[in-house]
Amino acid sequence: MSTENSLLAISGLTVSFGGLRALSDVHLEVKPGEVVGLIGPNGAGKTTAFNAICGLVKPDTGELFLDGHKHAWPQPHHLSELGIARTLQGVGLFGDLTVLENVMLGAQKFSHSGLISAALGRTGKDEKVLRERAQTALERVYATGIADRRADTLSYPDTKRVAIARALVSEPKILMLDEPAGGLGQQDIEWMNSLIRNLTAQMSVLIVEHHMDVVMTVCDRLYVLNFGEVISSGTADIVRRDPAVIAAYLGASKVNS
Amino acid sequence: MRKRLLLFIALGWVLLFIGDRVDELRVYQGASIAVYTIAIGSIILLTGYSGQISLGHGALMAFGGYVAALCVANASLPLWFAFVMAALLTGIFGGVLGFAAARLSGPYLAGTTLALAVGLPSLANQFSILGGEQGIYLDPGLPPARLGEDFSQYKWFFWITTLAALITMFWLSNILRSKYGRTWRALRGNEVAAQLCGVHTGRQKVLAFALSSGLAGLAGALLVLTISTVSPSAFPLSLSFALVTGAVVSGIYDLKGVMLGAVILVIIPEIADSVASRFGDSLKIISTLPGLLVSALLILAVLFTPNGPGEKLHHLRHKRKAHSG
Amino acid sequence: MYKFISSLLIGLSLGAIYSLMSISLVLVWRSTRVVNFAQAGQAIVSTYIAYEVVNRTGSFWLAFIVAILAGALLGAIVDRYFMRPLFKRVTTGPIVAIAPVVATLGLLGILRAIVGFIWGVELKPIAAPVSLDGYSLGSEVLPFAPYNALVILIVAIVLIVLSLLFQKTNLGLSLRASAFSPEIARLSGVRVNEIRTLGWAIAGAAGAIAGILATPTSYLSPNSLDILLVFGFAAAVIGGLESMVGAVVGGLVLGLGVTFVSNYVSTSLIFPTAFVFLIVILLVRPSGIVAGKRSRRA
Amino acid sequence: AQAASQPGITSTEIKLGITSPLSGKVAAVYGKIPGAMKAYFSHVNDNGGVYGRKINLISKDDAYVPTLAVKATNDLIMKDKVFAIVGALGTANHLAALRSANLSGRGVPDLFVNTGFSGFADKAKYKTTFAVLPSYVMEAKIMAKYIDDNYKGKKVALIVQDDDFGLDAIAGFETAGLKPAVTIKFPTGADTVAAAQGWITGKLKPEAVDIAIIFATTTTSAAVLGAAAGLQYRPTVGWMLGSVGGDSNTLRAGGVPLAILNGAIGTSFAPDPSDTTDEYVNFFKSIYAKYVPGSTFDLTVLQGMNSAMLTVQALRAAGKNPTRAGLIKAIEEVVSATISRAPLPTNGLPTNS
Amino acid sequence: MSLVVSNLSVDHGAIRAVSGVSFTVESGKIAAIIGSNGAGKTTLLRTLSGLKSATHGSAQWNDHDLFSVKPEFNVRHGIAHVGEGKSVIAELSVEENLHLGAIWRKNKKEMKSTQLDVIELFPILGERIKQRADTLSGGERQMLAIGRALMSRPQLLLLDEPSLGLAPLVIEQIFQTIKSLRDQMSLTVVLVEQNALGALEIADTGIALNLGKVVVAGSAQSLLNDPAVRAAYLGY
Ligand SMILES: Nc1ncnc2c1ncn2[C@@H]1O[C@H](COP(=O)(O)OP(=O)(O)OP(=O)(O)O)[C@@H](O)[C@H]1O
Ligand SMILES: Nc1ncnc2c1ncn2[C@@H]1O[C@H](COP(=O)(O)OP(=O)(O)OP(=O)(O)O)[C@@H](O)[C@H]1O
Ligand SMILES: [Mg+2]
Ligand SMILES: [Mg+2]
Repeated sequence: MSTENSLLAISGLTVSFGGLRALSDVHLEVKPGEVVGLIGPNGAGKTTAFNAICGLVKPDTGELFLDGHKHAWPQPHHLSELGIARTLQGVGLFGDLTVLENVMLGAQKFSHSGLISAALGRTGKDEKVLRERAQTALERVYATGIADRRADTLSYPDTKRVAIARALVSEPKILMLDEPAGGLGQQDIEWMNSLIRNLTAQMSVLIVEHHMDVVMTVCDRLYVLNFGEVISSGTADIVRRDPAVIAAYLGASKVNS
Repeated sequence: MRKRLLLFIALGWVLLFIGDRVDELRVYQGASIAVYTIAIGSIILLTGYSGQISLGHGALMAFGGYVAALCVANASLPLWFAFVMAALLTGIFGGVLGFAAARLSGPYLAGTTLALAVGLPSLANQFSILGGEQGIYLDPGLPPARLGEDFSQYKWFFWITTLAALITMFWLSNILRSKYGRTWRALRGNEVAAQLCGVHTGRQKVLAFALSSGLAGLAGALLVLTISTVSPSAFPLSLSFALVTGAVVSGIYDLKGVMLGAVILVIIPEIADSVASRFGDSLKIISTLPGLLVSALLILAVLFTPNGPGEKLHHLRHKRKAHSG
Repeated sequence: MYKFISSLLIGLSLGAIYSLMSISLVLVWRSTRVVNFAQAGQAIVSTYIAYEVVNRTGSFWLAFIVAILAGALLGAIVDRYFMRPLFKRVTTGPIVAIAPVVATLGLLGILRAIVGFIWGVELKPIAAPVSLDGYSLGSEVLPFAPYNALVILIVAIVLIVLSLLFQKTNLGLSLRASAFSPEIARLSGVRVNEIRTLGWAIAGAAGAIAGILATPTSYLSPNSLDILLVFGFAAAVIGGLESMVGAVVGGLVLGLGVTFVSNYVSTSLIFPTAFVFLIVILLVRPSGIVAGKRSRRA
Repeated sequence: AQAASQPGITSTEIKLGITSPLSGKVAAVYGKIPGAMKAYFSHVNDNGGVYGRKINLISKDDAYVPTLAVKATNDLIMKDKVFAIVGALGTANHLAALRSANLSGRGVPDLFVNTGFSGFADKAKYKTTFAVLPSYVMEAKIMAKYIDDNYKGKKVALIVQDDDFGLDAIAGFETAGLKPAVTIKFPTGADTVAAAQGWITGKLKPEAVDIAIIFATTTTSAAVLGAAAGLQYRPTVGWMLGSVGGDSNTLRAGGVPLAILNGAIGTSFAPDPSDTTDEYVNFFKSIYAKYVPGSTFDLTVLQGMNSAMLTVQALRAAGKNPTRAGLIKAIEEVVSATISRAPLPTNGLPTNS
Repeated sequence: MSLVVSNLSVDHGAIRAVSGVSFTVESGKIAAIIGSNGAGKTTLLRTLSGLKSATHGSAQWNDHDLFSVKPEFNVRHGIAHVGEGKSVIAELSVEENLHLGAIWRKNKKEMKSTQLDVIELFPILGERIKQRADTLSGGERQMLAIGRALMSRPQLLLLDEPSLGLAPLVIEQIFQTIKSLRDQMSLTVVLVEQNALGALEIADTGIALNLGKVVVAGSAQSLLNDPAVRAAYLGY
């Protein structure tokens, strides 16, 4: 596998929990400007693959390449520096922070002021930078109107927007979305589709999703996991006709619709 | 930010002015309030912001108290330096402790800090330099002569503690408003999400614990100043509990109420006293009433203004607006 | 050798008492996710009641039963009229995490004040029901008397009865379900309020047993169970808070640790020992010796 | 006319204040002192008071915590405006109160402090403070001498509370040249039977001590003696109890078997409260029974009443128009003589109890 | 024999989440309740099971007044509710979660056989039976939640977005399962769904909510054919 021109690549990833093998020998890569989908039945190991990349689970074996160079599996708090941002399968907003504060937290890496200057109250400039970045990110998801609301008072679709804004604000090169459309209504799903497509100018997107409309619309390429193994990969059109994928995941009815 | 600084300076003037007008007992109480203000502030930082529970802040105050007393008694360092050392060394001690504490959460942390509160003071008897149960005398020295002849000791303490409290509250409110405060609140809410935002959660928890310890150490040193003596029995478990009470009454999440909490801690025993004297002087009442009142207050506070008087006022104001609007 | 065996026996007896208090804390934790600091207060009330019964009737065993009933009743009352309204009112904000801690501390203060008001601060004794004279081993008398054997026996019975109750009956599952997620438990037909109150009552009974068994080898005063609370809590934390076996293991570990340090290192290190034990054990196993598995994070 | 300007003195009343632990871990031991003092003052008041003035004792709880002692003392002086502090208790507490409230600087008489801490005798530092009990240092010295006279060369163990009280004892034994073979220091509150079993099996027995001195509160004595009973243990010569925890009445009430008490040596600087032949004991006892019915008369009560009696003597000595300075002077001149005439301390010799 | 909801209104503080809703579900039928985010679907279900109290209106299941007892007793009347968002108890094992569903029934044998049925329906649960529920994947948890509800052998099943986060094949299976539960055991189902198409395809009747009010109601087929419904909820 050539990992030269890929932004992110993993190879030979195996993860197990006790006796349970959640992923075995998984290869996957994401090229610049690409939207890559990771699909598969429930419990196939999609979130686990995300967790491995993010340092939330420790792989048994496997290598990670960033920009074509081999890289140690990162710690979760290093991701933002590495240009990787991720949303969680739940939503994972900080409930008692305002929307703006939530998003500012995602931009933390642009702040350089230390504890002393914070104590002296001299972080005004720094804060202003974060606030402006956060505002810009909220604009991109059309959520400026709710900037001052507490995150736990938001409607469900709004929480999804904010979660994405919080990921976007760190200006990642790779954005990892875990079920961004889950629980959304039809209109919001369409909005989400167009947002994701628009992002590709600045970043690559790796996406886990069960909504086939979303997957088929936005993804350039797909990997299909089943029982922790990649059973199929390629463009959406190839994958959706793969009998293995139909049998394991899509079911007969989806093929014709 | 400049506005806040001015506000604090103005507040300082007001307090000093008041300190000049009232009798000595009030001045002494004022000094106690200042000390509690700092101590409660340290709990608010720790519990309200970073979400860690400590039932052992009394022990950290003891640590600071001993540091300050040793600095003055053994090394003859000036008072202000002793206080800085108290804050610094207690902060470092807290940081070391925090390495263990940061891995613990909820009841595990509560249990460990509780054991600290019970265990640490009795360590003082192990080292003769700490003066055993009798403790060490912290000689505050006389107030500077230029303040005049009749400038009392307590007024001097009041000035020192109030100044310390104002400076601390200024710093603390700045930090809590900065990205640090935001980060702590975030990791309290969702640790994984905070990590994905680039927050090193372990380090941030240790930092919060260390800062909070430092403040507790400073408060301990100032407490020792007001009673001129540091001894193990000055930091009983009930002190640690009282601080938590004060923080809850203040609104655990809200630095604005912190003085209120401190005032209440000082005032409750007074009220208990006067009620007790009204019931004649039954020793049973004298000995049980203050405990009863503090406990009852604590319970009422959690039941009726769980998130502090600030939030309650906010609600009331909104209701009124809603009614009039 | 005598010293070693003695330390072992003392540690076990001490640990047995810690275990009882620890069990009662674990029970409340398991049924409502609350660390009940008021347990020392509840136990002191039931023990004073027992003291009155002993005084009037001269029967320890009658007092023992009355104490258990009183402890259970008090536990139920605390939950029904105190904790339940609290949980109803306190639902948002950072206070939620500490409200139970704070509230039970407050309750402890109130119960202690009431006890002080009724019975005063004078020390009250309760005589042991069986001999306090140690068994002998050859020519040596051991620090282990029929009374210590009785205490250990009772701890064992309590442990077995409660474990059976929890593992072999649906009660245990209901208790845990109500603690972790009242709403889902309710939707499954668990009578959550009653179950929680029952949990508090059982815990109150266990605490009452701890209180009355701790007293014959010391005195009764409004504060006499405070240390037991601290050590019982430390034991519960060491044991992992989740299991009753853990509580007993924690109690014994702590009892033995404290005794050995006191006998071999320094008698004045009792309290620091508890702290050091706690720190060391939690550094190795952050959620106790008998901890459940760590949960998945994302 | 002059008296009118004195705080706490009116034409009908003398206001005095006391801080002591009414709650907390040592309340069980010391909590009776203010009540005992009040009983004695009531007796005096009912018999005409001091030059027609009734004594009003205001009692505050300090829970044995220095911060609270400071607060209570400040309240007594500045809010209640008492004439003098009497019978304050607890070394660390009272040290803090003395220093912070600046009793000597303010000239507030600080009478008959109920602690044996030797430092209070330092007149340069504490000008207005008077201690009445012989210091625990003294008591320890006397015990040491007694041992030296009667049991020279025997192996001695010392069991003390790890606080000022115990440290004083250790210092006393040291200055008298008695080196205990075993010293057991324990933190307050850790004196359970289980702990005491540990001391016996872990220290006293292996070291084969001849005399074990318990220099601690009643709870400790009871725990140690109880544990000893269970272990059928006795030091070869016997137990020796200090005055504070050596009260046989309290011990027996706590269930310590009589057998173990027999032959124990007690030191007591006051007459034994169970001694019905002592006229002072009987006198105090009848007063206490009258004013605090239903409470047991024990050593602490005796101690409190004794302080109260001395206070009354001192007040009388200060004359019809008492001033703080006058009171202090009177004590220095007159009461020191009174004390030596009074039966307290009766004898320095241990009495068998 | 039917679920009758009449003139039901429910408030969240000042917000009226459900407003004057009436509908009837015949016994042994499936009713699909569709509507966009915030339409009040979850609130409606929570009110029916008793978790939330109604401001106005009534609901009857056969002779039983749903609002007269606490939720834990509604279960005893054969009403099971699967909450929104994987309603399982994370700290309990898969098996314990399942047992919980049948805990109020005393018959252990019956419980065992029901458990076998549930595992046959969702085989993955059998494989994970001893694992803690929080180690499950999102979809597995959803299956467990439904399994828990089925353990009580309900007559009326209230399902809140069962398809959320499930793979297409599993969604299809779940919908088929619901259908067969209806057909074989004459289970009555109130099915709240964002996935309007899938839901309406198996449902007998359909109700579309918007801002707490019923906007369209009728046979499922009629909703599927309604152009307004198609535009708003089906996306074609
Ligand atoms: N911490 C863990 N301990 C034990 N098993 C785990 C753990 N985390 C995941 N698993 C198991 O690994 C498998 C893969 O889980 P994962 O969450 O990656 O699935 P997924 O593909 O994201 O599924 P879904 O689409 O339902 O979210 C599941 O069977 C799950 O039960
Ligand atoms: N606990 C609550 N407090 C206040 N308002 C609430 C609460 N729960 C729901 N609401 C409000 O009630 C309305 C209906 O919410 P509900 O959750 O019932 O909608 P839903 O149709 O289930 O939406 P979704 O499809 O997103 O699950 C919304 O406006 C919502 O904001
Ligand atoms: Mg997943
Ligand atoms: Mg919903």
